[in-house]
Amino acid sequence: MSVLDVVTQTRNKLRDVKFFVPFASASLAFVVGAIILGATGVDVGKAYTIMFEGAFGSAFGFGDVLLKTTSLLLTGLAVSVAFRCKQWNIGAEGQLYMGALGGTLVGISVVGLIPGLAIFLGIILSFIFGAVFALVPAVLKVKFGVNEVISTVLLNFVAFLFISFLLHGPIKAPGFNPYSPEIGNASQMPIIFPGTRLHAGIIVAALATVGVYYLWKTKIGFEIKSVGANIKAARYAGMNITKSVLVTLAISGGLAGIAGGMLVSGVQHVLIEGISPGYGFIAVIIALLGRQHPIGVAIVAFFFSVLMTGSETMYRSLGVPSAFSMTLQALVLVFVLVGQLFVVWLGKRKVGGAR
Amino acid sequence: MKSYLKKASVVAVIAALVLVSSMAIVAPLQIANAQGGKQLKIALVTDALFSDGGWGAAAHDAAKLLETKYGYQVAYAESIAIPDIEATLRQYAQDGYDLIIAHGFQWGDPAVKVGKDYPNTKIVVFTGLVSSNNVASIFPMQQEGTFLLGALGAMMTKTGTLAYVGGDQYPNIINIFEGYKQGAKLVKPDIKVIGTYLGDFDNPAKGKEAGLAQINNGADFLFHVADTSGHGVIQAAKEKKVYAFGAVLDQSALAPDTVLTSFVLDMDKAFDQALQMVVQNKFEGKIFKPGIEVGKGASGDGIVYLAPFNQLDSKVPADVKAKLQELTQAVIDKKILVPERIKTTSDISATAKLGDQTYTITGISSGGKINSATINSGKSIKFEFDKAGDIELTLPKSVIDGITVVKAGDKTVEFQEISSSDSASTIKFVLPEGSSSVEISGTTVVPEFGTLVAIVLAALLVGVIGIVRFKGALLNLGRP
Amino acid sequence: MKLAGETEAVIIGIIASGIRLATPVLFAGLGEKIAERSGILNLGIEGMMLMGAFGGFIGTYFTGNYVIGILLAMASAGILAVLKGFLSITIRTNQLAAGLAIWLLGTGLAALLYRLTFGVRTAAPSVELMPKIDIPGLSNLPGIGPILFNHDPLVYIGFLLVPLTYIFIFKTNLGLKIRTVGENPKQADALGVNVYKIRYLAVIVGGALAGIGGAYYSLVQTGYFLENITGGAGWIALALVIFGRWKSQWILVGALIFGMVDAFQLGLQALGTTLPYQFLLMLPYLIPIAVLVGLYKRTGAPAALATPYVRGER
Amino acid sequence: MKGITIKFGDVVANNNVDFDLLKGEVHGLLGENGAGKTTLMSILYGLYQPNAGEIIVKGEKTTIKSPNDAMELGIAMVHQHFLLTPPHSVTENIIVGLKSRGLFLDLASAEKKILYLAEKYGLKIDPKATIADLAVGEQQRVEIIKALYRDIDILILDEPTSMLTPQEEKALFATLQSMVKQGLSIIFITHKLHEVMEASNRVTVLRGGKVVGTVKTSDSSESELAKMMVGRSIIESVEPKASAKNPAILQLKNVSALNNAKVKFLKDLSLELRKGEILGIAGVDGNGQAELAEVIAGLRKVQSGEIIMDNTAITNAAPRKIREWGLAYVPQDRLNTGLILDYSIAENLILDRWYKDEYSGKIFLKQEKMKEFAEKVVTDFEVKTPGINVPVNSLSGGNLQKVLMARELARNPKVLVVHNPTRGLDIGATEYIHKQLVKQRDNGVGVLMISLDLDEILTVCDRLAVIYEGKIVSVMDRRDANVDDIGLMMGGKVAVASEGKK
Repeated sequence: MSVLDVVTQTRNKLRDVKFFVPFASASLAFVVGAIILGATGVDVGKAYTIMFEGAFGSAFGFGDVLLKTTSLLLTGLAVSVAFRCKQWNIGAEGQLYMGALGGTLVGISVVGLIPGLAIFLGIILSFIFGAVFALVPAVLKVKFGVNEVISTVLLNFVAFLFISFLLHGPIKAPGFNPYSPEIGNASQMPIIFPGTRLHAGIIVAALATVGVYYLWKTKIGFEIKSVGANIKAARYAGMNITKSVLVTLAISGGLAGIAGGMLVSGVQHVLIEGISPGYGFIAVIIALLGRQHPIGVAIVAFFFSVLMTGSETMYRSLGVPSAFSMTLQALVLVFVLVGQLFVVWLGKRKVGGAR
Repeated sequence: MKSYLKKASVVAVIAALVLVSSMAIVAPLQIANAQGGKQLKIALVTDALFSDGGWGAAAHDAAKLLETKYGYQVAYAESIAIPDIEATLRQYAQDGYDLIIAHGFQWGDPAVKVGKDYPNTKIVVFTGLVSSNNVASIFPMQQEGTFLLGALGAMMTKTGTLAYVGGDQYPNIINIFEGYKQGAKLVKPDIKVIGTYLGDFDNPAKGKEAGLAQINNGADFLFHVADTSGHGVIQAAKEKKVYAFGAVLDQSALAPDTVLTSFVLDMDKAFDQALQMVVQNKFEGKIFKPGIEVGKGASGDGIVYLAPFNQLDSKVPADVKAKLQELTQAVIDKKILVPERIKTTSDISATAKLGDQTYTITGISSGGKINSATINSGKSIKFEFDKAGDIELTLPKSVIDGITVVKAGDKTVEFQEISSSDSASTIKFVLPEGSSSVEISGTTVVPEFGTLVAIVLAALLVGVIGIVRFKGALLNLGRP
Repeated sequence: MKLAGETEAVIIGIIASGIRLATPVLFAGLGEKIAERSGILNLGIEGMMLMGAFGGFIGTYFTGNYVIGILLAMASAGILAVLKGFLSITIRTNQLAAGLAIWLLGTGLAALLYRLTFGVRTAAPSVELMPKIDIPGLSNLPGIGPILFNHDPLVYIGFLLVPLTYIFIFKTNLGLKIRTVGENPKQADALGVNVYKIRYLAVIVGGALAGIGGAYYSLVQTGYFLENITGGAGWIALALVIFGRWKSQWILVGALIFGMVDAFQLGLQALGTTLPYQFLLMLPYLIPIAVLVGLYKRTGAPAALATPYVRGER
Repeated sequence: MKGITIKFGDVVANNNVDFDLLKGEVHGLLGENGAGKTTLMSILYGLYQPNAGEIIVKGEKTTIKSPNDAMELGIAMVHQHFLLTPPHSVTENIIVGLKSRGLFLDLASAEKKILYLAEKYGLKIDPKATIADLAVGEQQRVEIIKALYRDIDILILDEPTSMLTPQEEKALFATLQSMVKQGLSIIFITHKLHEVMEASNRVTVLRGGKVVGTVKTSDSSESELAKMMVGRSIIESVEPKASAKNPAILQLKNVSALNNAKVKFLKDLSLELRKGEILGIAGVDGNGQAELAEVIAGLRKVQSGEIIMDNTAITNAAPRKIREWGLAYVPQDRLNTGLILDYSIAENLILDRWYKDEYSGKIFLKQEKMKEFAEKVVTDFEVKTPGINVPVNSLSGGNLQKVLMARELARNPKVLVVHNPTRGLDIGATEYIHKQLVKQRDNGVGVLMISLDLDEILTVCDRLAVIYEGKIVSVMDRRDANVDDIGLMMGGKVAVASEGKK
């Protein structure tokens, strides 16, 4: 797609009213959120200003926003790849944990001390662990026709429990906490903004976004995209459905795995039980709202990170319960979903069905 | 069609404006806490819930006390997820707080990490075991308190079984239960102590089921250190009409006729001491290990005490109260040592034969089992272990007395005498890696003579035991 | 022999506690079965159960009457069910997204409303536990007495629901309509059945039952309301429906297995043996997957599950 | 029904149709595909609302907004594709949606009534059986009983015999007779002449959405009906080209295959296509045309017999292999099997060759190659489109077909199979497609055109074959084709006409 084409496409996209509906819906969600906030007796104006101040006000705050974006973007991409091929992968959270395990194993091994190689190998192993764990539901679906929605949801909990078992036994570090030993400092992601917690993981996430963008330009990417878009046409064109399903879920699991690896090597430097506050589940929402386009996913991931960081600040300074951020995220999702259907309904009415 | 949408978004904006203005007028101040107050900015942060009626609630009340007493404004943050601990500390340090009270041992390492980047923020970690120039820890000797609970339980149990429920196998919780076991065993060596770990601090349903299972297994004293899950344990005891011990706060209010007493952490005193350190900028970055205090707010730096028996006072016989008082004093005067144990221990025992006389030696260990014990008369007793680790042995005085040195192979091993009574003394030592046997020598070890001499000795022994039994009865001590 | 007596008591204790732990999941499972029979897949059960727990707690705390508590639990979960219906039936969004939205909304709203009503307190407000029913003759029978006969009313209602839902789905006209709507909405529509109304009804009944399941945690098990008091029970219920192949009696079996496993690992620790409890806890999640594999040849899932029905699409 | 008119987009399905049904009468509704038969009856059954016209039932004027209203008025319809729930029992399928007093299902009395009805109308059925285990014929009986159970007076049957065996057909007619005796009146949609002659009292013939005429069956004949059904409208026809001596490029030898309902639908069909000719397959939809196309393209399993293309056997080979050996296939549902709607033209065009080195390197697709190819196609085939990266779903029907044809033809195939290539296209696009087919024929490609539109076949093809109930009943040169005979053959009358087999 030449630059000219991209420009024309975005230009008429902007003109097209469809582009504004998601933002209108999101603002509607904030209005309802304000009503609820008001009910808790908090000064809404102040709350929302603190929220945005928390996210953008300080370098530290913005660093945290980008930190969360790293995790949400990687898991969001993972789920969007799966959704693009109509494989409903709701297991990103479990795959994230397995990836974190992979990254940790490299970190605490002797390799974890070799600068450069440690981080590189850490990412690779996180990808592999996440991918292999995602292959379980893939094989179950391809060979036994097991609905992947159910198997991926359940495997999340199997992953949590498995990691918890490891942390209380085999890989527990000596000493007080049920944590893994600290990873070698060669495998700790360098902080790229001094004074904040933002580590180089954001670059990995950016690379992943570009990677996924170009994935759809590759041979296998085209096959996956086609199987997702119209499985009958794909089968007639001679595409291998089984291979596509396996490759899609492997890539999806792998990306979620990297998110886990980043959490260990960039943030915690040890593997602990509650390492992800549910990034894998929110990723499903991000993939759906980002309409499975890498750039769309990035924008929505950033938006949700602002939301989460902002609510943390609101909680710290105004005591607004953290449950509010969860409610707000749910409201945004509900309103945007309604908005999307509104657009489709609009489309039908205006164009009157071209074909 | 586009106009329709424009109208919709305009409506949304107007609605928001109306809302905001109405809020400003009403603006009740239920939660918002203004930023003013004295120049000192204090924050209390914890991973627990303030509404758990125990661990979290005690910290909240103590911090509220600081507010009323000194007029400082305290910012509260509860149920912080473990992975967000470091971020929260950094955010408060970033906001320029002078003193952060981090409530929970999980906050130790992150506090040191954040402390490096924010030198002028003082962090006090309650039940932490870390220290740096601007981070101090208060690690109360909780096991000394639970030692007394164990003793009390052992004295009053009818079924001979005590039970404990832990939120999770965290080392400082294991330490609490090991103290509990030591107290129980000291009073009633053949006591049975069963334990359950829930793996969940916020699940009263699970706590209740665990408690009921223990009661079904014969326990008539339940002890919990499990925050909100602990409520379930107390409910189980209440349902089955057995006694329960509370944790961190006097929890008899939860079930007045079930909670006999609780081991209480005098956090008001601890937080106050921490604040004074900062106010008079005499901040010392070290680990404070306050132990037992006779009662709440008593002098001295102890902050652990047993709550009064409240309504159940009549149920506790006078001699038990006396014994409890005596034990409390013994611990304060370091006559009885209640060491820190951060690994779960299991009972070990061995029999040593000398001539026709066999002696049983009991103890607890976090690792190895005793393979064999041999007495070389007059000099020492030799023990073979299958694994290294922390070992505690109760040696009957009739076998060895006046312990002088403990040697592993040729290296001398440092040991502590935890407690000694007329009939036995308990010593604690660490069997170093790589060695599997230890030799304990003492001033008087059972001499070993020829068979003839043995008979004479036996007669002598009978006399000695007679005297001991007579004296023993006086002290109502258990049989050897 | 003392030892035998003791372990026997423990075993009875484990089974009784297994039944208690199984009940809330049974309620939610039966509710989800009804919803799925009509073709609606609901990932938001966890959110509905939490709202139910909150509704139940509030109802009982302020009125002191359990019945009002249960009704309020059903109502608050029901409201979420109506929203789920609106999202997946009327405007036909992707049912996964709708389910997750309900899960997130339910979890957040329950905690938020709790904080709204009670603010920050050190001693959590509590409610008297629902009294157990002692059936004079049977409660103190040795052995089966504690297991079967001295439970709280919700346990009995829960187990009564198993045959009731079976009859409702397989033996009543409404049940047949729900099943047909789930299997072949076009046929139902052609025969004059209002597909949308039936699906809404099924989702709301499902939500109400999940609400009772949630209320069990706050009114019977603990007497409190906590942020995630249900601890993942909603997801287990989802798995149970698949494990039970959309049949009430199998869902009961699944719920009991889950309850027993959970109780067993607690009981086991009381007996002193320490087994890595994580593997035991994995069973409720692994068994349904194995069942799905077994189902390969004859899947029991309603044909039109999770596909929105568009009227008039010829 | 008076003056019924209904339009779908710009296609007029029924144009001012008058239709009346007498009590106790079997009224045949005859017409080719797209004549508007099913649409008319769907209006009567309340599935569609007419743009104009009125419906009078038993003397009163009514509006029927839903099947529910129709059933209240005593009108029931048995669809061509049965509306049944496989896992449920016969009884459950029948009584679903019935207004019933009690809360509980009363299966016992329902079963009694079903058996009574079965007895009364000679439809043997076991109420307890589950639908999934029933044969197609039995399932149809369930559909009929489902209607009768609701005490209806008017029963509409839509192409009832399409899936039946001859014996089942006879049983059905017997049932219809006994129904009429009980005072029911039946409307019988079909395209089969012999059925109309055998079973109906009166026949209404529709063509192109208009009523050609209503006649008493007894005083009309099959050839007359066929003429009314087929009619004749002359479009400027293409000069047919003699191809007798050209070698065969595609042979089907007694090929049998099943349809989606697992019923044997192609019955020992034999056909020979020659190089450099357009062979048209005429016939009414539902006689095995789709199965024929899919069997050749490798999308449907051949049960017996073999298919040879350019003397290589392609029976049951993978679609991709058959394509590489030189088959081009333009499917009937171009939007489903042929193209991917939200793909751009460029992406759709490489859907069948994305794996070839020409278009993809080791990892990445060659974007410029794709662009080049797309631009060449857009110019060659005069596809009206704002750009090659515009999603295909914004193109008109004609342009879509051009893109699809372009992709298939770009492989310069040996055999080109097209199925209803110009359905739903405007005149301009239709002519363009026909020109392309002729162009392929001229440079030696064997073109097999399956079309429901007899006129299209008569204007384009060199030879034509008529397909009826899964068999080729006759093959002839277009020159000696005579519309009436074809109409009869399409209606099932076998080779009455004079010409022999070419």
